[in-house]
Amino acid sequence: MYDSGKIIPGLIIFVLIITFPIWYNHGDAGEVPKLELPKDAKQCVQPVAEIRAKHMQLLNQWRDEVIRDDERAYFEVDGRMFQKTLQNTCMECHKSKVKFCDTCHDYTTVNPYCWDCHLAPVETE
Amino acid sequence: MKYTFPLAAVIALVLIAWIGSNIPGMQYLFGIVIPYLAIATFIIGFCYRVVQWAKSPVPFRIPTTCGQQYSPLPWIKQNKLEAPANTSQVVARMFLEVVLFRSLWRHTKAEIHDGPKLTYESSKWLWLFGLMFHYSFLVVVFRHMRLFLDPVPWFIQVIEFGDGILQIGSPGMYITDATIILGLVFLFGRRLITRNLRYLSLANDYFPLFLIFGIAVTGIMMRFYFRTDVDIVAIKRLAVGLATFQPVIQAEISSLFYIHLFLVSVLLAYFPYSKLMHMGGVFLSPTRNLANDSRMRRHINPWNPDIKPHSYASYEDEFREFMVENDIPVEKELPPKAE
Amino acid sequence: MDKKRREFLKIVGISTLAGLGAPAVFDRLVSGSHPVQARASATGAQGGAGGQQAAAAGHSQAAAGTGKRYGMVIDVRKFKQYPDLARECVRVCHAVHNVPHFPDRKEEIKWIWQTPYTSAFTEHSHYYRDEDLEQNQVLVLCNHCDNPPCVRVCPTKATFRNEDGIVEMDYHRCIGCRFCMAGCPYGARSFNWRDPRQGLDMNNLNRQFPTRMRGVVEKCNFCVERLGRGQIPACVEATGNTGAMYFGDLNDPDSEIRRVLKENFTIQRKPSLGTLPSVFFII
Amino acid sequence: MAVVKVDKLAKSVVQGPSLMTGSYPTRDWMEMPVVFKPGNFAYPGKVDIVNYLNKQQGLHFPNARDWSPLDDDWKLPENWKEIVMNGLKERLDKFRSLKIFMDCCVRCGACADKCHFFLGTGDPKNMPVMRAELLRSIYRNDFTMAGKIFGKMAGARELTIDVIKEWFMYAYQCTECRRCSVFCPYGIDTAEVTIILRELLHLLGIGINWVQEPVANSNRTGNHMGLQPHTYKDNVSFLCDDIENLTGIHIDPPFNRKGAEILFITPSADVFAEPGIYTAMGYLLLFHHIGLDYTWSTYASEGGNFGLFTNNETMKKLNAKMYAEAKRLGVKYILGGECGHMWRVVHQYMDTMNGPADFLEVPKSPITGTVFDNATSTKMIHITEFTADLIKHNKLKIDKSRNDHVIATWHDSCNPARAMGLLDEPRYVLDNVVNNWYEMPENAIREQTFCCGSGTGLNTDEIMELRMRSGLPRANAVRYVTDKHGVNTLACVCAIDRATLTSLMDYWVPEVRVCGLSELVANSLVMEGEQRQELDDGLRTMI
Repeated sequence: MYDSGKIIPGLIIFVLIITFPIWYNHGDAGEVPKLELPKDAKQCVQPVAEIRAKHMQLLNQWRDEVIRDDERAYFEVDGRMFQKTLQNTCMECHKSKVKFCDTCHDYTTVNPYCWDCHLAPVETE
Repeated sequence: MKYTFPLAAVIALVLIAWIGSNIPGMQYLFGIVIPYLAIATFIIGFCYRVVQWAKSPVPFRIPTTCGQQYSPLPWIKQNKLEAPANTSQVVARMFLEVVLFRSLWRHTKAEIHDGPKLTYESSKWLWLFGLMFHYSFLVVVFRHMRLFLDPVPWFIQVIEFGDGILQIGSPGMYITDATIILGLVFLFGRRLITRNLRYLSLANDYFPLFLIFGIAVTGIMMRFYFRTDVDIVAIKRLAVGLATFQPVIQAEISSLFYIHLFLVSVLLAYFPYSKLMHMGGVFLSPTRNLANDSRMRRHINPWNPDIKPHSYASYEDEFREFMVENDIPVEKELPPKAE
Repeated sequence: MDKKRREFLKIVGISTLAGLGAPAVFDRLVSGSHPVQARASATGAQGGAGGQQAAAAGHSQAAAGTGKRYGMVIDVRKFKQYPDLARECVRVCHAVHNVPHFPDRKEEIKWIWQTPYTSAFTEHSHYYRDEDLEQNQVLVLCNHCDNPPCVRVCPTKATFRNEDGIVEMDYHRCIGCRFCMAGCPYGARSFNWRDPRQGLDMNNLNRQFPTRMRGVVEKCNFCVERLGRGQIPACVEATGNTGAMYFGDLNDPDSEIRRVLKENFTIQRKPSLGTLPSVFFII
Repeated sequence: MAVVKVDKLAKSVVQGPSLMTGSYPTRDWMEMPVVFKPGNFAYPGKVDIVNYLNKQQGLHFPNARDWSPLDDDWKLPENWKEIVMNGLKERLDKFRSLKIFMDCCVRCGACADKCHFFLGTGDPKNMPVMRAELLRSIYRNDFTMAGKIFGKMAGARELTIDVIKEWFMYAYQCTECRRCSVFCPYGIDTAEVTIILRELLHLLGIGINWVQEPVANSNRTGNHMGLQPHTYKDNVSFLCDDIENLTGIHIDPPFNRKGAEILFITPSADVFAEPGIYTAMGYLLLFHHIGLDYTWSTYASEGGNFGLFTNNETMKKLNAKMYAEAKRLGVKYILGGECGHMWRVVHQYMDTMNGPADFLEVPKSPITGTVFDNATSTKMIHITEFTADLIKHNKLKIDKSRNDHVIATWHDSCNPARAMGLLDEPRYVLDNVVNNWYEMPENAIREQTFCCGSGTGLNTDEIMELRMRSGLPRANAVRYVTDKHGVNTLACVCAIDRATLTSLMDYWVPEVRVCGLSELVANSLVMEGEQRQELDDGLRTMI
């Protein structure tokens, strides 16, 4: 092998970069976050699977309806009336952003800009 | 056409992953076994290939000089990037080549007109879209590290934030999602439209394009359109698990994810056996990574054969008579003429 | 508007690089859902020269959709009568909408504020003004113009005119270019140079309403969120039954605001610009 | 054979069916056989010459035979496949460049329309990427896993006789000018591929006479022309006579003189054929003007090295004479004349192949004292570097107006430009000896310069139409400056250029003639004791 003085270090750097996740994680797969569900509310505005997969799209849709289309009407789910708002509807039940939103969002580094403007509930603990 | 087979191949790969991942238990094959095999093939194959290259020497110093050489005449200004005379200048040249695709920047398009008259016009599209594609791909790879790393390091978050800075839609659109598709469409389109390129393209030029296109499209579909069962927490757990050798599939994950992952695995495994090795090769090209200093420093050829010139002695032996007659100095005088 | 189409347009919008194709798509999206808007910009196309005629020709009649056009009458005389009222209006508005307070005037954020008569009504003669006008200030706010220049210049359609004639902001879409501030002849818009939460008492917010973020422009929204709940604007509510402010549908001939307009001589700010304000003043 | 008329070729280049003109081949290139017909190939090497070469120490030219490209049967040795495969394997192990260039091409097509052969012929296989693909497809088939598994799908193909024929066709439609390498994002150099192709073909006894005969001559007599020592000396003497007639200056140049300070080596064409002889007269006058202590050599009487166009071993063998002669004569260093591929060999190969030249000294101009530290190891400098330095130090008495009959343009010869970086030295010289000269357009000069179209041993008359086509890009750029500035002289620093560009200009731009830089230098020199006649055509004035 020729030029091994340059090529081998080059390859080592390459492999180290490629395997970065292996040595960065120290072989620790970590805990999957457990989110805290509201104690007093049993039902969400949509089935759990739906809301879990598409809550951001629902919020986006609400936003468009409320702001752009002026469709602010309440909607009813199982006899309860809801307003289309993150701040006043979602967070009404999910009283803790930290224990609900942030658990998954932090784990997967999803950083939506909701809270730049919208007010999160005051954390009680 | 040369793109039909690669297209069919990619479609077949999609179907394999789609149908396969729906068979109970096969999720472990597509989610764990194949990715491990693929990354191992990639790393070992890549290194093997580079080592194979390195086993051959660079017998001669053959940089392509694209500018003025170093000259001892002080008013002749050396082009340090295009005719590097030492290692640091070579490093600068290589850096610009690898990072900015400098040679492609020179690209021109030639046309022939009546006369005959040849014209050359600067054509930067290949440079632009090539750069766009490669950098998009790089950013996309970096972005995905958020799924493999726990906690996610700051620089990955910075890249992700930058990529999503337009804050369009929810989930937020990434700039690179658009640019990688744009780049791929251009790179594919020019192979179809440009005559020269259509003729010289091979099936193995189309295959990686389709494959990467498939990867990008399944990724975009998962993020924006078919979110059901694409539970990012479960996916991250699997990804981190893969990186820590404790893989777990803790929820039912959409086939779309397995298709995406399978195509990525195929790309990784295909990489070392294909032209994609240009990623490593670009660093080793002797016309770019050598200094134009072959008159200043002796370059050694390890297999330099032992070849002697036709010797002066035998030359003089053959022509001595004529040389003497014509007053050309000789080493050995003519033998006295035998009377 | 058809949900499917909206979804489709959104897909197109997302897939298109923002800043390049996006405005065009949004244009279609917005004009498709707001015929008023389309008409308004058509009027606007006549430009400043035709503005006077446009003003003379009167305001738009029935808008499509709800057919509403919200407007406001401010009786300057009543504010003279109740000297603290204007300040109370501002306080209430800013509290309800979490409008930050920054002492430095350059960073000031205002939805509703007081300004000298001469600044409010620049087109009127200011010779030999009466004492009241000299001393008192006029309460002003966004005019929610029928022909809003701010809407026309917004590159992302972050600001738009809704079906009720309210000129609204969609802060999610604002990119902070401040074209609208340049476009608004009334200075009704403020730019958040700083994080607005630095100018708010975080323990004393209206938790029903969001704040804004650094880098967006904000302004009065005619309490569109309150109207949605069947309430009247906070400032109008604050004036109680003093008769200092009236709010209502300008397109409804039987409304109180129409009655007030019929019974009083009113003026508007900078009418020659042809922006057709929806806020009227009784001097 | 007679060359096609210029207007007919002009029409054919623009309208004939080709990839350049817009038509698209109906068949895939792998299914497109090559068709040899008189005029599209150079004549094969002669049996006795190939046999002579094969007998030389260190050289390997097997399978000499009578054959013609026109025959169906090329009379290849029985085990020809094995020979090629072993040859390829050996070369893969010897040249990393070959491996990289085989593996890394992404077929982006950046090189496609950069090749003068493609521009002039529109033949798809003349796109550099395709030329390399001719070899790459074979390489894939037998040396890569993907090729072995996927075969044609991976761009691989079987080695057949037709492939060999194709190689012969296209390895000799490449002048190794390296223009494609400038544009390639990986610097893939088709010259390297062509060199390998030619080496492999030589293993099968396939080569062309126009290359092999000069090689044999050079080996035996010291120069391509086969000039024996006395003839060589006579030729130089004739030039001295001409000089005396023109200027009244008597020059008596030394040959094979031991103890001279400098050994001067230039292509033998310069002492033998027009217009090179004027360049040689230029050297003679220049050296006389400054009183240089130098010598010519009849043994190392060739700067050019056609070995480069056959294989590495031959290149080394021919080149070795330079150092051997320098050592024998005890000179301090070597001064090289104007030649293109000679300088490729000297600059990039000589020291590696035949060094170290520790018996020589670092070149130092005896006139100005300038030390040429860019040649500290090789100890050989270019005449243009040497002359530029003289001019800068005012060591030459120059009357620029003596070149006023010349409106020049500058042709960067491929090898000095792209394998050395000699770009500004000749321009500096030109600035100082000629009043009127103009650059050709930027896509045709410096590192983007176009080849004369007949380098690497293709300057043979039987392929004249091909040469006129491949030279078209160069001629076209000259045509541009001729129309715009009235250029009448194309100056260069390459012996092959001087020969081939003359034909090319006669064909496409007849009002332009070709000269070496040193000719222009000598035209302008005011010699001490000269009894000059009215030389209204410089050294070319007919007396």
